[in-house]
Amino acid sequence: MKELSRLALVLTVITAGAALLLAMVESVTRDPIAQQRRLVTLNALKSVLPPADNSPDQDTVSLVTGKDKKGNDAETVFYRGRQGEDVSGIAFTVVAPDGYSGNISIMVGIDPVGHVSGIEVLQHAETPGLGAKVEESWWKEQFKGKGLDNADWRVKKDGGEFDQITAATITPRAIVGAVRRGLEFFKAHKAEIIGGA
Amino acid sequence: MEKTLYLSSSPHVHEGGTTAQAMRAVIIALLPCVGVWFFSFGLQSIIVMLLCILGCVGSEAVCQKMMGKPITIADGSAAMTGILLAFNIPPNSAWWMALLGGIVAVVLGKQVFGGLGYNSFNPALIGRTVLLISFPVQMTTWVMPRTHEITSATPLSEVKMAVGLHGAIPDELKSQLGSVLMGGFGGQLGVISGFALILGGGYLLYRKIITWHIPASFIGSAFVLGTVLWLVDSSKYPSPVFHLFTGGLLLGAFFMATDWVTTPLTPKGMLIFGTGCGVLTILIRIFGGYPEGVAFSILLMNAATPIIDRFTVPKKFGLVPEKG
Amino acid sequence: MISAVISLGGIGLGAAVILGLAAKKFAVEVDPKEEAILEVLPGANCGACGFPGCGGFAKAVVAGEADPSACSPGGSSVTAKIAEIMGVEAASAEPMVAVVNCQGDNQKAQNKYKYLGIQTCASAQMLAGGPKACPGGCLGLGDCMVACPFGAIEITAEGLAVINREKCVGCKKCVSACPRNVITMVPKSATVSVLCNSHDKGPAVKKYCQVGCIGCTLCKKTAEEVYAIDNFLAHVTYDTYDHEKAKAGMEKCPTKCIRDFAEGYPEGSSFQP
Amino acid sequence: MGDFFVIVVSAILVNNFVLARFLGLCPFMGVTKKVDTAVGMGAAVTFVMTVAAIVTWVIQYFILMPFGIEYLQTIAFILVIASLVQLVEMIIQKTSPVLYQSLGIFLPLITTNCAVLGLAVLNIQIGYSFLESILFAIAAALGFTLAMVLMAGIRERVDLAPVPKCFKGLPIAFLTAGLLSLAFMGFAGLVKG
Amino acid sequence: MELKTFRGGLHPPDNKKWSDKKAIEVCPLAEGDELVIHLSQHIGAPAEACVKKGDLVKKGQVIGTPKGFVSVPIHASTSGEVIAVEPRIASAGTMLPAVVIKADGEDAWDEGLVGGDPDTMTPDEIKDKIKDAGIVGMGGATFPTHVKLSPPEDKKIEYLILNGVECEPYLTADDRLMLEDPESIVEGILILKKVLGVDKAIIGIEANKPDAIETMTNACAGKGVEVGALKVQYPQGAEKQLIFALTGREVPSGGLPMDCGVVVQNVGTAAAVNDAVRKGIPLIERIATVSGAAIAEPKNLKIKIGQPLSKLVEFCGGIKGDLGKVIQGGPMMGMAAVSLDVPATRGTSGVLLFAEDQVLKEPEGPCVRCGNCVRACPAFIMPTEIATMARNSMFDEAEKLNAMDCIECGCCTYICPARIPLIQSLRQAKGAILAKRRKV
Amino acid sequence: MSFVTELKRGIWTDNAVFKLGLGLCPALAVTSSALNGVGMGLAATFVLICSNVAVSSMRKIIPSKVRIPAFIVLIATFVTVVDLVMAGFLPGLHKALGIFIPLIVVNCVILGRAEAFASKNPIFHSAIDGVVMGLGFTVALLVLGSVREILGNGTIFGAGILGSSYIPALLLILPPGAFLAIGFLLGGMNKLEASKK
Ligand SMILES: Cc1cc2nc3c(=O)[nH]c(=O)nc-3n(C[C@H](O)[C@H](O)[C@H](O)COP(=O)(O)O)c2cc1C
Ligand SMILES: Cc1cc2nc3c(=O)[nH]c(=O)nc-3n(C[C@H](O)[C@H](O)[C@H](O)COP(=O)(O)O)c2cc1C
Ligand SMILES: Cc1cc2nc3c(=O)[nH]c(=O)nc-3n(C[C@H](O)[C@H](O)[C@H](O)COP(=O)(O)O)c2cc1C
Ligand SMILES: Cc1cc2nc3c(=O)[nH]c(=O)nc-3n(C[C@H](O)[C@H](O)[C@H](O)CO)c2cc1C
Ligand code: SF4
Ligand code: SF4
Ligand code: SF4
Ligand code: SF4
Ligand code: FES
Repeated sequence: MKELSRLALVLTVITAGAALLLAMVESVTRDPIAQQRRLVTLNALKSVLPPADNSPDQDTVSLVTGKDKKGNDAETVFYRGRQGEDVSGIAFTVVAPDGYSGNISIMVGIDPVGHVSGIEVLQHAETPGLGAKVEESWWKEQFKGKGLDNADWRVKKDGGEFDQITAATITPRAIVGAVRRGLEFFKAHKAEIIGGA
Repeated sequence: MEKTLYLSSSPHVHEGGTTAQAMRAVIIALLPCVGVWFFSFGLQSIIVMLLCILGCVGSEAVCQKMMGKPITIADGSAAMTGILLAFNIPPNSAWWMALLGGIVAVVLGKQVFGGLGYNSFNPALIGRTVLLISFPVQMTTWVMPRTHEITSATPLSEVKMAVGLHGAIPDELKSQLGSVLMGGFGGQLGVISGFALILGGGYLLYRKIITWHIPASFIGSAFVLGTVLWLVDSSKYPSPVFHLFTGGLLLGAFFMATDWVTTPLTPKGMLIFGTGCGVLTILIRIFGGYPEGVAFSILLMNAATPIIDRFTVPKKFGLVPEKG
Repeated sequence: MISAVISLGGIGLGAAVILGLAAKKFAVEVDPKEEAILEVLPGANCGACGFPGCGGFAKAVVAGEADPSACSPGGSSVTAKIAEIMGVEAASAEPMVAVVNCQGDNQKAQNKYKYLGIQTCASAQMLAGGPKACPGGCLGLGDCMVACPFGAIEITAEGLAVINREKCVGCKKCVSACPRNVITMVPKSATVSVLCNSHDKGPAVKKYCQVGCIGCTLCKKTAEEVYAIDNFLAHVTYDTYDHEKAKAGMEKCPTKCIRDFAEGYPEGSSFQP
Repeated sequence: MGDFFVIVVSAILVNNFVLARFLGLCPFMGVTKKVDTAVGMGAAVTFVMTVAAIVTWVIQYFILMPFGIEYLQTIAFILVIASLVQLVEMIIQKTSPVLYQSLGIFLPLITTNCAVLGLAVLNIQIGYSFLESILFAIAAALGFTLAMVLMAGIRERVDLAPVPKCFKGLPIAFLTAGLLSLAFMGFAGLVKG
Repeated sequence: MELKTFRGGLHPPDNKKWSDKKAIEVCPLAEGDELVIHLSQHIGAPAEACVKKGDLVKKGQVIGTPKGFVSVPIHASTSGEVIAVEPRIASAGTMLPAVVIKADGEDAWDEGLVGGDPDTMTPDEIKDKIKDAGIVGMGGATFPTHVKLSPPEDKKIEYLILNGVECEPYLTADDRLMLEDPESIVEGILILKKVLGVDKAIIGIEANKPDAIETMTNACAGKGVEVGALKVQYPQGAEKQLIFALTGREVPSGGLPMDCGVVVQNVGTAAAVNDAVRKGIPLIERIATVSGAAIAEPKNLKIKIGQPLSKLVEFCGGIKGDLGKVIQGGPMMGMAAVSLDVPATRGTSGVLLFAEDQVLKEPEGPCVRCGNCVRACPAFIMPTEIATMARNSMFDEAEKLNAMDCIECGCCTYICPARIPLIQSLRQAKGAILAKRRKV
Repeated sequence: MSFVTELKRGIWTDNAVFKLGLGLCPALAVTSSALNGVGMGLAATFVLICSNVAVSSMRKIIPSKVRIPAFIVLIATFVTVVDLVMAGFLPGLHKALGIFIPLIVVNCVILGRAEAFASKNPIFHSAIDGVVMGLGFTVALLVLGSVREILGNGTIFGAGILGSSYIPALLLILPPGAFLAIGFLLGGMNKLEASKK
């Protein structure tokens, strides 16, 4: 019995000590991490939105945009950039489910007219050197200024006007499609997105 | 004094064949295909083929020299790897790709494992696959037969793309697919090459260098699975005949899935092997990321070969079931 | 912070109690040697040794199935400790080396037939007792060379096995590998040996070998303490070895089948004394 | 149903733990010298992975999340897995020597196998439900076993081949694994997962 | 008609045309010729010499007495003087105990040899006669026949199969015997049937010997003995394969023919049994084919046990061209001899002289896993895998792969394009496994 | 025990990855670029040093029955520290190394050294051992990462060096390439060593 209690004591002390230490470290890093997380979003927002003088991540509205796989409503957060009181741009995340390997999530920025002001690829598992080239800026640039009214939302190979990436057409095709669906949703719910508080 | 005699273990007679003879016979069987290849893609394709052979034979000689083993390039197995590799890469490949492919095939595919007879994977297909994955752009850019126009639209990729885009094979493509048999697509020779391959395969069967088990089960299972899918939804899945005459299926079935070294020993094992190849080929072609699945399916079954051999050890003679 | 400490501490406590109790309840008898080896092993359970975990390796070592140096994370220090536990070979007083008792290479000895087949001594031996006309001579196909874990054996260009006395550690692997029993173990310091393994009578030996022992007994007559003749074959009696006397006997040998390795290895060998 | 199918095919073939995700390489290299050992190891891994998936899922959602101490995930998981494995080993050793011979002896190897911890972490990261987690665990373990068995089959042959001296041992094992992984690339894109 | 056969095997060119039309001739023996008669010419314990140097012996006199049940006596093949009892070179190339007789040229029979009437003898009396005459299997294995004829009580024998297949290329000794002396064979069969108490007897003959099939069919008419024609396929004459082809029965792995109710005897054995029982003649002569590209005139000979091969060769016109190899037995299973000085034994069914250019010198290459050997193996084992294991001294694995079931027919080696001497490895494996089993 | 000979041992003679074949998962998984390799190497080195010191200082009080759980807890603690700190201050690297940071816990190198060395040696020696073994691990990852990045992407630490005419062999940065690269590296090293002798 004595041995057992020694075991228990040692292990408990070690784990508790570890927990204590970690709790302390965590408390130190908690803010920087949150900061970093926010920074990621902020940076993405900044690069896709037209200039704004507010903090778009604090001016949001959430709408139901679809269903998740269990059939519950899935919400999307819409970030609003403002210049003064006016909404200068809207940013939100769209997910392309048909990438080469897995979902691709893209932050799309739209000006109030419905033209893209920029996109940012947030997360993907595409092949480095192939599909992953969509992260390159020349590719993302081509979305700027395009809207449902002034562009053919297909890759060139399929007859549209977006450059594909040689030998990796699937990825661009998926992204172009996802952005287009985002634009369509925006068009249909523009009032709620811009107006809602 | 009386002459010293030779002594060896029985038997004292031999059927007469050698490994090198068999390799030469396979090369002969490939000649009709080489002819079709030259006729369709011109001199360039033959230069690419020679570069592949150079890469293979040269690196075999260098490796053997480095390891201090006897140089056995005369047995023709490296040359054959080169020829088969050439059929597996675009006929307009850059010189360095052909050469590199040959080197990879023989060094990585064969010599590091100890040379002829010890590799587990088909060397030519290792060469092809390494190139395909390394240089997907170049490896999927083919030329049209005879016109030598550059295209990336091989029939298989065309179908795959169309299905990806529209969820079905569009009608206009479907009608074009008829011309597949005539070789109307990029990188694709249609029935002429099919005929040449069957001729070569027939010769190998006749010479008893290969047995029917692998080609038959490979082609048969691909055909059956292709038919089933086609019957389920012919708008999405191409016809089984299309499957047989496109890509490398016949080449694979007769010449690559039958490579002695990398396939099972027993007839039963060969049937399993061939069936696995056929099924995987169709699955990869239809559901996978690559338009063509022959190479991968053969490599995957190569990987399974030791296990297949293990579970298809023949039942020894005289294992009568105990009565009662 | 409190919750962190309590939860994790709780998990730790639980783990310790359960393990402690289980260890008692499910205690199993283990070989103390195994336990001791387990104690010195790194315990990384990485599988690098090819056994399922350190426990598996320890068991295999005790059972003699594993090479004690197979644990790569442990390195040489662990190997040494294992050897200690296993009590491997308390270094013998006199180091032994292996000697091939034959000098009859393809030049000097006759073959009774030309051998075709698997190029190993064991295989050749199966066919009419091997191609060498001499029933005891080295076949030179190198089974011993393959068996020697220390690379101490070479086969000369004329097909004779020669053992390097510096590299040989006396493990006897070659002795059991040789199908002709032509390799024997001798004290390393005794450098003179009779390099013949034929018990045939003189005239017979002469017919098939230029350097065979013909059983003439001259060596024995010269140095009785060091040489003995057994069935027409001389050999050195190592328990009474005396270098000078051995050399004297060696000088007398008419066929030069006695050799002093301190002076040189058999002809054709690349080894230097 | 469709989702389950995707999880299974993905974990076994497309994103094979060893060949595509690089998890569990140490035992993959160490215990694939014989097919029989590989099978035993595979069975043991399957068992442990399943149990570990269950336990860690519970810990994550019933202890770590409620208290907001997700940052202790690593330490909590590994502690639980290590103790669990040790416990199971002791029980099997005592109760069923036969099972221990065929399975138990592999257990210690599994503690320090990153496949198990990786699985637990992935389960949480991907956000699988309880059932999905279990399925994923089983499928991933089967994929692991498949890779091990194929590898062992090839290695039994390679061990007897005249491999160039400098490639003997670990190097040729890596090259074999590379070619196996190359062949598995054929499954790429089979399902998105 | 579909000819009966077994699964596996192959069909090497039979090369029988050199000698199959040659009637059997007696190989002469002159005064002063030395006969070296080995004391171990059969499977089982060697006999013990019962004569000594200087003794005078008569033809047919016992010179070696059997030791144990699985052993047979050895007889003098001619009359003359015993000039040595010492180890002499045997066909295996090693020195074995032998009795050396210098022929007196009279070839006088030992008077004491008497025959009997099998119809009035009991089976046990017949068996004693067979044993006393030193009858062993003439098909190559030289297993004592009286042992085969004494199955344990619980084994019911239903078939007697006569092996007239002679599937080895070149050899025509059994063929000639069936053509020239069918009566002795049939009489011998009837004696064997009586001893075994069976009523079914079949003679198996390959279809490439139509004359023999016809002759035997005529000779057997009305005697309750059938003749079964068999496909030309090597090794049709291997007893397990023969039993399968003729009866559809499989001898259990590791078992004996009697385990499935069959006894197999060579046709020559049957003839020898007839001579032994009816006339009391011991096994001192046999029929052997001398053939091959390096012999001047191929022949079928009646030889005396103990005659050196060189005598046979001399009688066949001597060596022609460049001699490379001498084989005792057929080219598939026979043993290469170290020289022509070795004596003929009870197992010498043929002597083949191969020219230098017939010797297989192609070096072996690595196995290319073509599977030919696996498909050809009539025992349904995997020769290449077992050989690989054997070469790496993994004999336990070889045993698991059924190495012990190899009948050493040589098909695998005959067909291997890489020229690997598989059978050598298989023998090594079998040897090692047996040694291990004996130890346990 | 001179530091230089120790260093040589860690980097060459007893290199964890190349010679001992340990810690393979991270070594192969994260070395698609040189930078990731170094990052992982340093992270592991940090953990290795800390855990060696901690284990060494507690070696007398930990009962053998809970030896492994206790060591693992110690290691996990430092791993979590690294994880948190990296997330807070090096978000890019944190993202690239992904799941392999928590997996440092089960890196056989670390546990192996803890068991084989630190649990039997005084603190200072253990610390040195941690440094050299960690550096060896880092060097291995750097080499592997560089080879793969140069050949597979035409760059080193992100900077293009092979010129634009070089067509990178994608295979090298994909999973099979990792196995093949280390296989050939090991073969080459063996050859080098053999020829030196
Ligand atoms: C290893 C590998 C990874 C791939 N990754 C991607 C990818 O990330 N994105 C993509 O769109 N296609 C990827 N592909 C798919 C092929 O390149 C495919 O041929 C292509 O998507 C369609 O061809 P295309 O772009 O020429 O029309 C990958 C292929 C390989 C060989
Ligand atoms: C050790 C041994 C024991 C045998 N015992 C018997 C036996 O009891 N009864 C029998 O009919 N044959 C027996 N045989 C003979 C075999 O059935 C067979 O005829 C003999 O081995 C020759 O066959 P082969 O030429 O096909 O190799 C025995 C053979 C051996 C080697
Ligand atoms: C491969 C092989 C081929 C054989 N071929 C013959 C043959 O052609 N004729 C024959 O009489 N025995 C042949 N035998 C021997 C038989 O198996 C068997 O031993 C013999 O027929 C038994 O009769 P015996 O004891 O009278 O010799 C062969 C054996 C083997 C293993
Ligand atoms: C029927 C047959 C098919 C062959 N197929 C191939 C092949 O597909 N690829 C290849 O590299 N070598 C092939 N070879 C050649 C040779 O067997 C191959 O290079 C070995 O794998 C090398 O060990 C073939 C040989 C034969 C006899
Ligand atoms: S095998 Fe052993 S005894 Fe023989 S030479 Fe080598 S080290 Fe010496
Ligand atoms: S000493 Fe023995 S094993 Fe070595 S080569 Fe000579 S015969 Fe062969
Ligand atoms: S026949 Fe020869 S080459 Fe073919 S599998 Fe058998 S051993 Fe190998
Ligand atoms: S393994 Fe034996 S039985 Fe089979 S073919 Fe070869 S020699 Fe004949
Ligand atoms: S690092 Fe060893 S199993 Fe992953």
